[in-house]
Amino acid sequence: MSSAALFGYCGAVLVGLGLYGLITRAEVLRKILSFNVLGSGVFLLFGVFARRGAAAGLGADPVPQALVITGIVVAFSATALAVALLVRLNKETGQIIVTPDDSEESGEQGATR
Amino acid sequence: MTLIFACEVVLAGLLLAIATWTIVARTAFAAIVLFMVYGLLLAIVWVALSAVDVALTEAAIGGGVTSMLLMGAATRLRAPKTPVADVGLPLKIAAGLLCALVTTVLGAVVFFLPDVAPTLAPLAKDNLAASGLGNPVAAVLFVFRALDTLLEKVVLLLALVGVWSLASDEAWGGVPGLPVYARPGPILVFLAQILPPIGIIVGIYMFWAGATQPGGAFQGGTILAAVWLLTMMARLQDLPAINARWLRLLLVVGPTAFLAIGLAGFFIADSFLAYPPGIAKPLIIVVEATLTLSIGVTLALLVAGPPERLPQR
Amino acid sequence: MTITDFLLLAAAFVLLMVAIGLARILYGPADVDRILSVQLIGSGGVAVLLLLSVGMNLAPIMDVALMLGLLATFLAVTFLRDEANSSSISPSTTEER
Amino acid sequence: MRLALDIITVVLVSAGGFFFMAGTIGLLRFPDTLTRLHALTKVDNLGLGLIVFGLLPQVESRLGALKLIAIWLLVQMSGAIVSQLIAQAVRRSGRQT
Repeated sequence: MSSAALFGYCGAVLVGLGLYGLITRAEVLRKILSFNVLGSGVFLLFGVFARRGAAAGLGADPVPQALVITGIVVAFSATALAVALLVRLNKETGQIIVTPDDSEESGEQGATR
Repeated sequence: MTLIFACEVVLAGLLLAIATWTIVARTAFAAIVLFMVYGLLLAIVWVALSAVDVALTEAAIGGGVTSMLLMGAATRLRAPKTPVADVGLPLKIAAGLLCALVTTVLGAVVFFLPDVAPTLAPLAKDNLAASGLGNPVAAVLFVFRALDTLLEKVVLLLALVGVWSLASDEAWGGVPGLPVYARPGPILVFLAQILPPIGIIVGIYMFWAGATQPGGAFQGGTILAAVWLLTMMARLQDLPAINARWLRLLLVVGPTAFLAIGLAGFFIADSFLAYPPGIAKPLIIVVEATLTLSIGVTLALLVAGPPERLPQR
Repeated sequence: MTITDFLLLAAAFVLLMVAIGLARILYGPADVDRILSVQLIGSGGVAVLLLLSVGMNLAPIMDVALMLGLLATFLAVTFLRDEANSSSISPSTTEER
Repeated sequence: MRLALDIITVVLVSAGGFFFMAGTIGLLRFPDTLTRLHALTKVDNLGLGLIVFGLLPQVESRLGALKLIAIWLLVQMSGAIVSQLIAQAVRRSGRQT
């Protein structure tokens, strides 16, 4: 097994782990965390493709690397927005989870994350 | 060769163990600390994949400021005393099966990847000289795919607008609610005094080195953001009100310079975001320098959160 | 065995030691125990990266070590903020000034 | 000459690795947070320090060597300060419970 393949499987497992946390953890903060783990798994897969594309004296293909750098920054932006929404939700309702509720208002809040 | 592989096996095992622990940890607080370690470990993984640029970004943003952000959120949330019940066992099993399936499919994709991987590396390498830069990743970011990078800056600013818009009406234009040390002790104050000069030098170095070797505006900007957050947490410096003129100016100077030089490309080169040959490198340095500042300020304000109180007179 | 092999071997060994130490600290039980892990991954990670940098003769890896060492400090300070504020009974920051 | 430098590297890096091992054993064996912190500072100071000095003979460029020392100084300094902060936090939380 090559090292690229090793981290490729690693990335696949991380995506699965993150997805599991995203579904099963009730606390929104934990969902955000899981989402970040999921994202890092996807980035790692990109990294594997970059590593396999090593050519012309470069250790890895620079294009996927640049994409991942952009992705990390965008993931951070999304996380910051999600955290701000969560803190506001907590201020309004005292909740740290999104409760399934039939009323329209909390339905909207649930939809935001 | 096998020694490197042994290193990597240890690394991969540790990474997966920490990731699993992050997901299953009992308290959110423990999970966030685990996530910090996870982010720093991931940086080493990126080094093993010979993506040093990504390693720097991951350590700085993925592990660094994301953890600072989450830690601040955990502090601000009024957590209930009783632990939160998660979904029931049947759903857990179903979710577990689904995730196993996703992992298996992705694993199969990795397994059945073609032997000869498609690559743009030779293309990037061939055109590297034209960009005047020595770092292929920086060349992709600022020359070959400059539009992506420009839009990414816009995303950062939009995220900040989104975060600010969650402020209550009374607090609009006020001071962000970053949790700070209630009573910073002398040791902390000393650290907060001694680290900023070092951080600023390292930040400028990262941005400067980015032209020829791994590094760049993101990595440098993140260090500046972290330094600024440290001085604010230690209360050496007050948090700025978000309607301060200088603050707004710093936020937009980088993207504006990028856009202006991009538009100038219509006239002095052949198209949008094209650089005239010969002065490409100086132009990119100008863009990167202003972006480093803007990124630093934006990241710090994203961590600080929406405004919560009006500035004191 | 060349010196390169030796350095890589040392990197693997240090990484293993850090892994075992991390497992112990992260187990807790107190939250403050866990912050030691950031210290450990800070110094251990720097050591591993420096060994790799010299062993593989890749100078840029040293910058990652620098970044790791610096960020670990910021993270520790952020963590301890919450620890300090939760255990001291002080008024909120707004009223104190 | 080369051989002598290599031997210095092997000896110092091995000693550094030994301290990483000692630190890990300390983390596993010591009963409370403060003593574990004590074990960790040994890793910080001696482990990393010895590895950095062991690597110095292998670095060709003068700038690289300078950077190596700068990283070590940074980690050393911030590690020492953060350890103090952690110890304070431990004492505070100890008094509270």
